[in-house]
Amino acid sequence: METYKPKLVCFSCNFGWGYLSDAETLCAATLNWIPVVCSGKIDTHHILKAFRAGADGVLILGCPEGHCHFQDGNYQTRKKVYLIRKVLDAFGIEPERLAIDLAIDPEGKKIPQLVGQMRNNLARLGPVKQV
Amino acid sequence: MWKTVSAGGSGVEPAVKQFLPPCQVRCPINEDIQRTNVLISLLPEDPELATDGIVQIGDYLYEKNPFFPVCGYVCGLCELECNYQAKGGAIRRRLLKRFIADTYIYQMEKRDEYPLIKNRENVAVVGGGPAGLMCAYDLSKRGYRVTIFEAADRLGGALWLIPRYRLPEKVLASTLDNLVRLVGVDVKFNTRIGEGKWTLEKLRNDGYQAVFLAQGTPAPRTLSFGGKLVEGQDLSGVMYGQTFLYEVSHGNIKPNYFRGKKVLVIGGGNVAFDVARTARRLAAETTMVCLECEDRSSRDRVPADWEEVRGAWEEGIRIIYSRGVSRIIGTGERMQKVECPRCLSVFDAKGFNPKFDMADTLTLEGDVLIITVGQGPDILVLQTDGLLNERGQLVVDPLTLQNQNKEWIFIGGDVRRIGFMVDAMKDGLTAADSIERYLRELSLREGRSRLLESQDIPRRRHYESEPEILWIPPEKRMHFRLFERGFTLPEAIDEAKRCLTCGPCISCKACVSVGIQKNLSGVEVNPERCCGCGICVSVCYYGAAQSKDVENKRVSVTDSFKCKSCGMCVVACPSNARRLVGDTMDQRIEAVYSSLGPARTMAKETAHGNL
Amino acid sequence: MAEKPKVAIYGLGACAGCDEAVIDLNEAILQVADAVDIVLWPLAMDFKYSRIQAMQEGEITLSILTGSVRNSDHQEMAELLRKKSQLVLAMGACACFGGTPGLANFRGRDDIFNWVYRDAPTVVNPNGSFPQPETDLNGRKLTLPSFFEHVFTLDQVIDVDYYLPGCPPPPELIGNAINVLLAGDLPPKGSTLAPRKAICDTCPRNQRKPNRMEIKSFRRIHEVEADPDACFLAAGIICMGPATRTGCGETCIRINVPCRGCFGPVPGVVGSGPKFLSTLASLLVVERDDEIKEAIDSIDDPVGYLYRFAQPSSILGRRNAKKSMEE
Amino acid sequence: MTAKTLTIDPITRLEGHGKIEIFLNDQGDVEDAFWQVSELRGFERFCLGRPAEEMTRIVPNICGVCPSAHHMAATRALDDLYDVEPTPTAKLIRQLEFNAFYIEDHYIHFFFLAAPDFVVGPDADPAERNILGVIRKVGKEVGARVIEVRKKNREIIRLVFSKPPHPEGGLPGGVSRGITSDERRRIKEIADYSVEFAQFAMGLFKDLVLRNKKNLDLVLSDAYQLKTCYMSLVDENDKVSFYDGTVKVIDPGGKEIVRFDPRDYVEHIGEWVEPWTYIKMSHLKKIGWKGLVEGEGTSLYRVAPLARLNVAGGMATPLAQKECEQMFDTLGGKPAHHTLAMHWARLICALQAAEHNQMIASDPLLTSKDIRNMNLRLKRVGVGCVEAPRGTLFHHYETDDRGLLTRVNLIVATQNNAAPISLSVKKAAREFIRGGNVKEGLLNRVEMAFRAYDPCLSCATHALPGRIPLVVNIRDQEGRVIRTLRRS
Repeated sequence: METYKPKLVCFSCNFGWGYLSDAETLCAATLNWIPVVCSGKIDTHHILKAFRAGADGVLILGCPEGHCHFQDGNYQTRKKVYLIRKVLDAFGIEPERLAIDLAIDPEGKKIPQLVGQMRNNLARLGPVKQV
Repeated sequence: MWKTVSAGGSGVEPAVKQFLPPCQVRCPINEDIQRTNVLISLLPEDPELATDGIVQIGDYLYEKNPFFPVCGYVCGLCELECNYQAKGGAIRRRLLKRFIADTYIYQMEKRDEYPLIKNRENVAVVGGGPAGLMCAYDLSKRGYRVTIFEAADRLGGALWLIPRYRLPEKVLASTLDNLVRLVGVDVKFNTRIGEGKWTLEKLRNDGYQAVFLAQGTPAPRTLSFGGKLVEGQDLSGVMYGQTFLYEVSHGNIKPNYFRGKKVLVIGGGNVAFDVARTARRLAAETTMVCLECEDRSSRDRVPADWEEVRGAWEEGIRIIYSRGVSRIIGTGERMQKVECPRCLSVFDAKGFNPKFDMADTLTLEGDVLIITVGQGPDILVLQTDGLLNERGQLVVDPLTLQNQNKEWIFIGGDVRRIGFMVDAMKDGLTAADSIERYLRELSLREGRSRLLESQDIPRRRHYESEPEILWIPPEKRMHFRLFERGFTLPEAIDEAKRCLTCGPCISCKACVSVGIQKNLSGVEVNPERCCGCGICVSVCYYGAAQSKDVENKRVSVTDSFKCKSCGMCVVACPSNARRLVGDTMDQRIEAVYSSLGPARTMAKETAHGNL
Repeated sequence: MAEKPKVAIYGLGACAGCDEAVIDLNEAILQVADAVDIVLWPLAMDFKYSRIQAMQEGEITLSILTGSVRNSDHQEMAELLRKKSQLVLAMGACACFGGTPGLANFRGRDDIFNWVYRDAPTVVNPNGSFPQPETDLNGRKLTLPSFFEHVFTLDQVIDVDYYLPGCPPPPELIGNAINVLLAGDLPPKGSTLAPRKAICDTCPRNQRKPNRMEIKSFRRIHEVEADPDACFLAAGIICMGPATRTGCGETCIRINVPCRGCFGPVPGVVGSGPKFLSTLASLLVVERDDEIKEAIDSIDDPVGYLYRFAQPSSILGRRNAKKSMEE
Repeated sequence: MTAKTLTIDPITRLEGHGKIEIFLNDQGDVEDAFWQVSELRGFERFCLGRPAEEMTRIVPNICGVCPSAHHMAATRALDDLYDVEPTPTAKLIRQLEFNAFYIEDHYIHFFFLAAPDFVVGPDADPAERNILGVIRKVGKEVGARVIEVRKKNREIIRLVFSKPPHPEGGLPGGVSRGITSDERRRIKEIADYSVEFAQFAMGLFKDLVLRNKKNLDLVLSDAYQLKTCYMSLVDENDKVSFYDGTVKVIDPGGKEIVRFDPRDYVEHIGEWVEPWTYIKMSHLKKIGWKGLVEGEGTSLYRVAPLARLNVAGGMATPLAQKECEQMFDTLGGKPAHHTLAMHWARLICALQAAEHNQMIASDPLLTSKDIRNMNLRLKRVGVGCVEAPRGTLFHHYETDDRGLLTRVNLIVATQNNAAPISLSVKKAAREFIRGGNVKEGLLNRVEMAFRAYDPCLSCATHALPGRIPLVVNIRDQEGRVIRTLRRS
């Protein structure tokens, strides 16, 4: 049997994650990686469309609370994540398929790690069930 | 790898009206504070890896401000206007700059001279202080051949009066030396213009086609009371602050010089505090008499920086507020005591016009009295050269700094108006620009008047308090080595992160330089879609999204000067009436999503909703 | 005299409220009846399916279809009318976005059946019977149309030319749509025949809205005595107005209840639900981090507000009708 | 006409929402007949998790024909759920709207659906048997007046509760909006107009039916009688009540079986499930499901206008009471089992509604600002019951401690009538089909019985809309369709 490989989309804030590393290197190390200027720019439909497009999970990496370059963009995203999880739940998608981590990692070394971890979690959940 | 992708500046064309962060508005030379703060905040935490970045930031700062290492020790003007001040303490920009400087001064010495082609006119600069040097620096980079005529045997002028415990000699000396070295300025020391053969006319005859006069204010102001000179200033034990500091800086005063002595310092400005704290370090029992009051919210407050005041009282200096000095009483040749009537108010509608309650007079005894109530220019020289009007005032156009009697003479720095170091530097820059315009026969005034407007503080939920001031405890700092510790790399990064980056992106572009985004985007409002719900206004942290009434309906607009393109309004707008122009996130998302493979039960995307 | 244009009005999975709205044209309905030949309108008049069946393709000038698609009957009727019509207008929230019944997509078919026919307190069902597509009664077969797992919008099943949203659309917009579509000077295909901006544009309360809205927590409509002049959202009462196309006449707001979004998204927004989720989250301001969850939880049942009328057309809710039906 | 010559219509399946299957035995006689409802939407389930107070804004979608009934039942259920008594003004405003809805609904039904049978005649060309035929016969101005009375009463609905096809604004303990004195004047005008119209309609009915022997015979004929129990809401004086009251049930002989608080409906009403239809068959639970049988001992009951008049001691308003007495005199006393008398009873109910609105319009409390009782106390279970135009309607909600729905049960007017309708169908089929021959009148007979009930299938299954497009399939013993009849 073919082993199930979960598809994970990872958004990360450039101001907190990997700004000291070469984007190409990081990109090669992290599949489906979408660096953004601020996690606050991630809109609800971006996340929902990821699931629509076949993602099994979405990981958002933002700056630590209070350290947003744009004041409170990470906080905005955190609120959205709470709400979107409720929406996902209603659609039969496990809320934990949407994760958010607010920390700082200038080198971006943790990005592939966190992605790997979450992919393992997703593998345990299995593919998204149809509603 | 830390790198600034584009070496270029923040690239703001001087506009008639411009928004800037308040710190940059306050800074006379409008240093790119926000940009460099952001760059510092993005430094790697590993000191070795950070060095490159620090040097790049230093190079960047140096371009505009070759004095920045000195500023990093002595100038915190920008902090006075920092929006953060009211919310937990100003960003310690001075220390951030000092942090860069502490690494950069070594780099500075290694730098090659600018490859400048000096094929333009000769220009003479009189006075090698901040104003003169700045003018020389700027003109040299523009290709003029500049000669500085310095009366003393070293450059720097009044900068040398700054006590060493605030500004190490190494930093000052290196800054001065490298400045003239890097841009190739010729300096004639011990040359006092107006003395002997050195007249301004002679300079002109020698081929200097323009002269920038910035000889500073070498003459201390004498103490007066009620419009009359206070007698007894010639008594033994009475001296002037500038003279005192000059002697100290030249090493002419021995340690513990004042041991067992009571020193009275009159004055409430920064220089007075320098004097008092220097005296204290020379072991004096020091008392300050300030005309102004202690209440920092009052108009009559002490003009010195709060840090100076705090430093003084920490160091055991007694500060007596709201007292003038009406009499100096001596015993024989020696001064013995002063009489200090209570000052009721310093300013009135006309300006400086102190009122006293003579009935409430305090008598202070002392061995030494140091008068530090200001300084003035050497009027004699200016008079000789005919630069004054009949009332003895300099005739200078404040916009161009051109003398109105002799169009080839430009005057700036303290000699024109006493100010901070960086005010003098600004005059130097202004003069340089005027001189170029004059020599190129361009209009001296056109396009020079600029209105700078400060950005308001961005709204956010939490503001962090300022870091602890890193001062050595008073009992351990009674010497002339630095009493303030600089930031470590992690401290600098943290403090730089605290910066709210109030200013507009266009005057910063730090993120573009380091590749966090490829280009600045802008927010565009589609008036066809905007329903005026005002949600964008509610979520904008910068006051950029605004609503206005058009024909009794609300619509939203974006003030592009204030907008930081953070996209919060775009996300919050329920009508998709706002969009980021030039932003590539959506393309990236599109590309990633389409690479995910067959989409989950894709329904036909219908035209509905798009029309 | 030229032949009158033929018009069909037909409800699929609909409540007939849209038909009632057509009747609400009142006197004007008589003018419409004069100007057109209504070939099909089950609610108001007798009709002949066979007549529709016998028609040429495109013989009907305009078919106005209301309701969503929930079973095979709806699908077949929609397909038949599409074939016979030059223009199809999807009318009402159900046809345009799935409507309130689309909320059923959050629940499986079995869930509904189990409750309705087994678990509801009034059910008497000793035999454990459930309605069946085919029932054998002593060798005789009775059939029922099969109930799809999903509620579909009309345009997920057939090609739709124009849209007129609302629950129901106001009579004025219905009259206007009929006039526009029969006049021959057609708007671009895919157009929604309603104003293009959101409700705030026309809301009488918009001018009195505070410049900056900050919501500490949301309150439900029964918990507050809403100020009849003030913006609901600013008072922390969920109002879908900013995310909803206007044209309804703000009838709900005028009787002091907040908008629920029956006019669907404004042009350029796919799914007003997700978009408004971002809005609500953005407006919510709490001081302490640990209060965020509590504040978010003050939105009881976000899904019920955000997807009230549009689940089947939403990003995650929409399904490919053909594929789902095969399943 | 023999069965073998009939062809199968290929589009039969498209007949959406209700159909009738008649099976013949070897002799060509009716073996069995089934009325099937083919829709289901599942409101009870997808409302779960929603805040209870949102129900007033969701349930109107059950049916666009009688949305006000569902809206009002939901509002009353919320009162109960939050244990709150609406303010007197709120109650007046709600009743005002509900009466306005009664008026427009009953008249639309009468003139569009019932009148053609009596005016144009049951045997006339179906193409003529519609409102246009009626207008041709009685004059254009009648059509205009019908439109007018509907328009005016829907104006009241719009004023109070937003869109008539989707009312909003009912809140636990009150309503969202009050009435101004300017509006009261307009309401008064409309109420006056409605009473006047009601009397005009009553006169028209008498001209058409009572003074026309053929029609009267039709109403009184045995074929249109069905002996069932009856259920309705009555007020404390045992009078017909629309907005609230006690549920009263009588047996076919007119004897009171039970009178119960609507909150106890579960004890009294059972819903029987058959695999061949989506509609459930309501019956009296305590008697038990006896199948589709009429007469003594049946557990089947009927609701709607005639049931109201049968059950109640009388009408709540004077003019309506007079008409009610006249009706029972004509029909030979209470209870009347004449299905076609539903129309008459309907006009009497509309008259009561109009009279009641006249009173409300003059009530000083109508314009009070006291429209909400905010003293809410969530008790987690609430039952709302109103007497909807098509019969007694129950909404039953249960919630968690935040007031989010955990259980929803709805008993809808037409559902109450489902078994009697099936019975009527079977009865008609048996009478009209003999030896494989289908008499021409079958469809009319079935149709007229149907129309009398004014069944609303979207309500009944919380499913699909409107009045029933009727299809009758007649099948032979092999189950092959030998004939399809439809209203066309």
